[in-house]
Formats: sequence, structure tokens, C-alpha cells
Amino acid sequence: MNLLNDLANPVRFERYARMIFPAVLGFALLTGAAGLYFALFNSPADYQQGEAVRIMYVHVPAAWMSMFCYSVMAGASAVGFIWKHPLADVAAKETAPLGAGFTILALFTGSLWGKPMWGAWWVWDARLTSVLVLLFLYLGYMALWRAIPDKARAARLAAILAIVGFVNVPVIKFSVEWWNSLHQPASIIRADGPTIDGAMLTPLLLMIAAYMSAYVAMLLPSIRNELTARRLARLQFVDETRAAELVEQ
Amino acid sequence: MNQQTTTESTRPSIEQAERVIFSASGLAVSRGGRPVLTNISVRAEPGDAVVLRGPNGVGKTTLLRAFAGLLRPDHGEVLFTDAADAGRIRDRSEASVFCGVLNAHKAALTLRENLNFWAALYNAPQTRIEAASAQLKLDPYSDYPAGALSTGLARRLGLARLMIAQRPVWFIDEPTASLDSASSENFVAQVEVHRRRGGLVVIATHDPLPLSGARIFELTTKVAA
Amino acid sequence: MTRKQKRTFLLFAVFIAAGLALGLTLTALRTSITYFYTPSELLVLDAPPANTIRLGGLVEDGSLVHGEMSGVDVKNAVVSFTVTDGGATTAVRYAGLLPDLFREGQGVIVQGRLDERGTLIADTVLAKHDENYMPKEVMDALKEQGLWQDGEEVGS
Amino acid sequence: MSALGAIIARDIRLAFRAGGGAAQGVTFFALTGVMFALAVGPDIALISKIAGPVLWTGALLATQISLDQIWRADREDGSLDVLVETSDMLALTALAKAFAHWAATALPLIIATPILGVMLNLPAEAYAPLAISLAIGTPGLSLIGCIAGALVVSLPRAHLLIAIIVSPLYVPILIFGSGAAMSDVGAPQYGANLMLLGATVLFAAILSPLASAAALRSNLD
Repeated sequence: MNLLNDLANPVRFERYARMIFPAVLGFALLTGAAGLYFALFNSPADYQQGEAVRIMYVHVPAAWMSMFCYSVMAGASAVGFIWKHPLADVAAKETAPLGAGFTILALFTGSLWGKPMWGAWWVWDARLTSVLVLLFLYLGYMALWRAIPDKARAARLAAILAIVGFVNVPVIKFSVEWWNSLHQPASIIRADGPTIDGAMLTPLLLMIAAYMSAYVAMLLPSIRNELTARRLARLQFVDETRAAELVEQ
Repeated sequence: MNQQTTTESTRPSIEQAERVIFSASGLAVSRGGRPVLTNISVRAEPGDAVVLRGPNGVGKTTLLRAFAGLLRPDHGEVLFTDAADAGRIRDRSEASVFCGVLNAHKAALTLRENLNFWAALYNAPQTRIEAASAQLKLDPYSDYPAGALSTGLARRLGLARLMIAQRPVWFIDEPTASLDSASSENFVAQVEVHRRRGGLVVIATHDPLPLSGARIFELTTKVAA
Repeated sequence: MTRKQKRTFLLFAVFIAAGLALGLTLTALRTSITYFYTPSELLVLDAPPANTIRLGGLVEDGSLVHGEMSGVDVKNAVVSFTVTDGGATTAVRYAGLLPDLFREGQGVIVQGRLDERGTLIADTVLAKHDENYMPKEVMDALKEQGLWQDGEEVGS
Repeated sequence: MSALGAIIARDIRLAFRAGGGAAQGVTFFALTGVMFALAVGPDIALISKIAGPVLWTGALLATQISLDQIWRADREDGSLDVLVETSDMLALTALAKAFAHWAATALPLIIATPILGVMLNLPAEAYAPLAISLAIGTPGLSLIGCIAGALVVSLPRAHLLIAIIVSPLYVPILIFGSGAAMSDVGAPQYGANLMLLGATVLFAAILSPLASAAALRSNLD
């Protein structure tokens, strides 16, 4: 656990961040390039969907990351809320926009992928709909942060919302799948196909690694910015008024 | 604050309030991420009257809310211990009542409905409602909708809740700000009755209230280093 | 009652609520799996269900009859076919557009009401592209009828 | 218990007094139905088919617009401090407030459903499923709404923020509720939908008081 309270002190965090940032960024670019190469040139077209399947290499990692980021957000919120760990609050706050970005990417590529197969830009397919609802969970979380001026309070409230949201995600996912099967017992074409053969797996895993490291590479600087912004804000207060003390006359 | 669960004490009747010692030690409170109060320590015995003074915005209300447990201090502790057997820690929900600048009544309910509602919350018998209404001379206005009351009357209604709660420690923020002189004197008299029964009050005010033997505290930021 | 009693009572209430919620979900899931009938199940039922039901099975080869104008509804051609699960067959009449993936010998789920002669007047017909998207329940039901051997290619 | 009973009685009395929330919910509910019928046109077959979901969505929106008042009114006049000060467990007070909100907004809706059902040519056998699904589902709307209300209580006006926060959390209740309202009483999914709806509301009944209490404690100063 000492890493956790190590990270609690912002100065030490910034030293770690500065150290690993170039490595993470490099790793992201490397795996991204390799992944794209494999995805575009070195993997078979799908026997049913033809070339359209290549969108899968961008869509599936994005959908996966949207869920991963939400779980990180909820986890960091819980740590921040229970142990009052300032850095965890900032991590959760800065993860949200990235998670929302992945969700929008997933939705966008999802509909791009759907057009050739289902003939419509948007199909109320169970998976796409769940990702859409997840996007609203992100928007609600970010809107709550922005609406509350006092950052310390905003952190606690947003943490509660993130945890409530996280606990509801499985219920929402189940209800959307149920809703989908209710009106259309089995989706005619499944988005990610029942099985992915070996040749397709390598680009997919590369892309997921690329997305993951890109997320970390984007997260670190935004956490640093937020920390410096808060330090500035606190400096501005301190010199104006000092905390009051009680003196008996 | 280690909170021992105390058995449900018998409701203190209006004749004798339970004798409780209030103490805050090393309290530090911040609002909006900004430190507002630091190393606040004060102790009050049954019968005491503590008056908090200080310029506007220095944090009097924040301090009262922290005492009343309506605000989480950064660090430090607020304790209510039984005067008779000092070891036993009293639970705040039985020991203190907070009356802020807002009167906590519903405009759409009549004065009597508001009093009855509070009585239910504080588990107070019917007799105590009548006593509180009489003590603050509110009987003629029982059926007025609270929204129609003047600010002075509304304030007296808000203060009546202290009588209904019948808890030993009173935290009051600007009790007499909108009261006329007669009502103000009457309220001070009620406070003296409460103190004689072993209760204690902590009041944030600028009015020079004639409280006998009151201990005056000043909240100030310009403390000699 | 004291605070401690209240807390234990509440904990007890939470457990009851959680258990009830779980129970409700499980029963809901169990009943929903078999929420469609196969032709042989329909046959065996003593009183045909009056309300909308779902019928799953294969479109019997050669049973598809197009364009039979029903007196009432000239606008869309009425189609009739029979659905079989190997054991029994149920006649189905459907007025409306058939999904393009609908073919004889294909898996299908039909939703509608049974009329007095036991023919299913369908309001929705849902066809499948190929076998591995057939809902599991239909697969199991067909296997029970012995009509289905694992891995055997059916349809196009 | 009398304290919780007093809170419920007070909130319901306030809601039904002038300017209270109750009338607001029912009128919004009726308006949605009427506007929808006007928009869709007099195609009775179509209207009757979608009357259930329309009324369910109307009930959801009607509940949602009145969530803002559950805690804000108390905070603005100072009675929130009293509620916190006198409650053994704030979660129980939150449960009472959610129930009071349900009784003040959803109950009138459920009572008004038959009238609106007639206007929207709801088929006769669809009244029971609609009313029952609303009766089981709307408490969940108030419970989850209670969390959102507590989260934003310190903000001057937060209607839009509450809407964004609760909408994703309302999805399961809307799906199961509307699903039950649309299916015939005999159909197996009717029972399944109702059971899932009940399970979701029970889940909300456990989660919501805890989350609301935590949110209120963070919003006290």
C-alpha cells in the first residue's frame, strides 16, 4: 500500500509521471502503428462482412476501453471517497473525458460498421445501445463536476455518482440485452461475430494495448495540469485570508 | 470521534435538562478547499454561556455548524460528555440542537403545524409544544400560515424549536437579529432559565445580550504569531 | 427501540429485499427462456393460449403459399406456411412483408394469436440468416425432437 | 417511527397544498399523452398500440421534473439541518422522503392513467398491465431520483443536471416497466417484465437511501 500513499503526495507523483510518460507514449505509438499495419494489410477479410470487418479493430478496443475507463473512474472514486486520497479524485476526474472520448469513438465506429451490414447508420443493437447509455453516465458525471464550484465537495459527490453508476451498469446492460431480445429475439447479425480466428486476434490485441497506453499517456499530463491548477487556486487564497482562531477575551 | 452507542435515555422533561459538558479540541475547518478555522479549542460546562464575536465572514456560522456536527472538520474533535460521569460520551443527536439564521419552518404550513412537526422529530410531548409556544408568545398566531408571519415572528417560531428539542446544548446563530427589544429580552430570559437547569448555550451574535457571566470569544485572523 | 435494535432490524430488511430481488430475477429468467412454444408443445396443450404467443421451429419445405388474397385485407398479400419441429406442425397465416431471409427449411420465430382452427394468425415473423444465429432455445428444442444433428449445415 | 411518519405526512401535505408538486406531475403526464395523440393524428390503431409506452414515458418525465424539489426546498428554508440533526440514520430519512415524493407525484399519475388510457384508446386488456407496471415501477423512479436530488441540492437550479444524471439510471425501469405495460397479461414476458421491474426497484430501495444520505452529508455546509 505504500505506493498508494506515495502517490498521495503530488510532488512525488509528478516525479513518477515525468519518468514514465515518455515510455508510455512511445509504447502507445509503437503498438498503435503495429496494430494498424496488421489490421489494414496483414489480416483476412471476414468471410461474411468482407473488408468492412476492419473497422472492428478500431471499434472493439474503443468499446472495451469505454467500459475499462468507467471502471477505473469508479475505482478511483471509491479510493478517493473512502480514504480521502486527493490524487484518486483527480485521476477519476481526468479519466472521465478520456472514457467519454473512447465511448464516442466506439459509437461512431459502431455505426460506421453497421451501415454496410444492417443498412442503417444506427441500429438499436444491444451492444451499441449499452455503449450509448454509458456515454450518458459519463456526461452526467462530468456535468456534476463542472456544476459544483467547490472542488472538494464536487469530488465527493461525483465519487458517489460514479459508484452508483458503476453498480447500475450490469443492470443497465442486462436490461438493454433483454429489451433487445424482447423485440427481436436474436439479432440477425452479431456485431463481433461468434469467433475470431487467430489472424484477426493479433491486430486486435495490439490495438487494445495501444489504446490502453494512449489512455495512460493522455491521463498523466492532464492529472499534472489539474494538480497545478489546484495549487494555483489554493495559493491565491492563502495570502488573502488566514484561517481564524478563537481567543477568549 | 468514537461514538459509543448509548441506550435510549429517558427524554429529559422540561424541569431538569441533562447536564452535559461540551468540548471542542484542535478543530480545523475548511470551506471550498480553503482553510477557514484553525486550532479551535473551547470547553463549556453546564450553565455556561459562550458568545462568539468576530467580523462578518470570519467563520462564526461555519464554527457553529462544525460544533453541531453539520460540517465535517478537517481534523480535531467535538465531544459531548456527561457532566455526572465524565467518561460517558453522549450521542450528539441527544445532546445538541442547532438554530441557524434560517428558521427551518415551512411557509405553506401553519405555525402550529410547524411546531407539531418539530415535536414529532424531536420526540417531544404535546405539553412541550404548548410551553414553547407560550414562552415565545406565539399562541395568538397559531393558525397563521408561517409564510405570512413577519420576520420577527418567524424568528421567534424558529427559536421555539430550541424549546421543543429540549436538548442540553444550544448552538444559536444571531438569535435576536430581527427581534424587537421586548422579544429579545424575553428570549434572553428563556436562555437564563435553560442555563439554570444545567443547559449551556453557544451563541454567535453582535448584539450585546445581557447574559449573566457570559464568556466572550473573539474569532480573529490577526493572532500574534 | 434502541439504536442497536433499529440497525439489526434494518440489516435484516436489506437482506430480505436483496434475497427477494434475486429470487424475482431468477424466476423471471427461468420463465422467459421457454417463452416460446414449439408446434408439438402447442398440440399437447389442452386449451390453446388465447393471447399472443411465440412459435419457434423450421418452415416446412413446400408449405409456403403466396398471394392468397384474404377477403378482408386486400392491401397486403396473405402468406400461409406451416412450422414444424419434426414432431408436429402448426399452420401459420401472415399478412405483411416477409423478411428477405425467410425461406423454406429455415429457422423462424412467429408471433401471433391462435384462431379457433388452431392456425396462428401472425403479426410478426422473424427469420435468421444462418444456423449459428438461431436462438439457443430453438436449437435445444429442435435437438430434443432429434431433427438436429450437431454441426450439420442447414440452409444456404 | 413517528419521526419518519411525520416527514412523510408533512411532505405529502405540502405537495397537495397550493403550489405543491402533486398537480404539476399529473398535468405534465396528461399533457404528454394529449400532445402525443395530437402529434400522431387520429390513427386510433397506432395510438392504442403505443399508448402504454407513451404513458410510461410521460410518468417518467413527470417524476423527473419534480425531483429538484425533494431536497432543495428543505435546504433553502433550513429544515434540512433539522432533518439531519434529528435522524438516527439519514438513510431512513431519505427513504421516507423518496416515499413521500412517490406518493405525491406517482400516485396521482396512476389514478389518472385510466382517464388518459381512454383518451389514447388504450385497449381494454392493457389497463391492468399499465397500472400495475406503473405502481411497481414508479417507486424506483422516486428512489433513484432521490439520489440525484441529494447530489445537486447545493446548486441553485439543476433541472437539466438532474435529467442527465438520472436518465441512464432510469433505463432499466423504463424498459421493464414499458415492456410489462405492452405485453398481454397472459403472455409469459408480462410476468417476467414485472418480476425484473420489481427486482430493479428493490435494488434501488437498498442503494438509494445509502447514496442519498452520503450525498446529503457531503452537501451539508
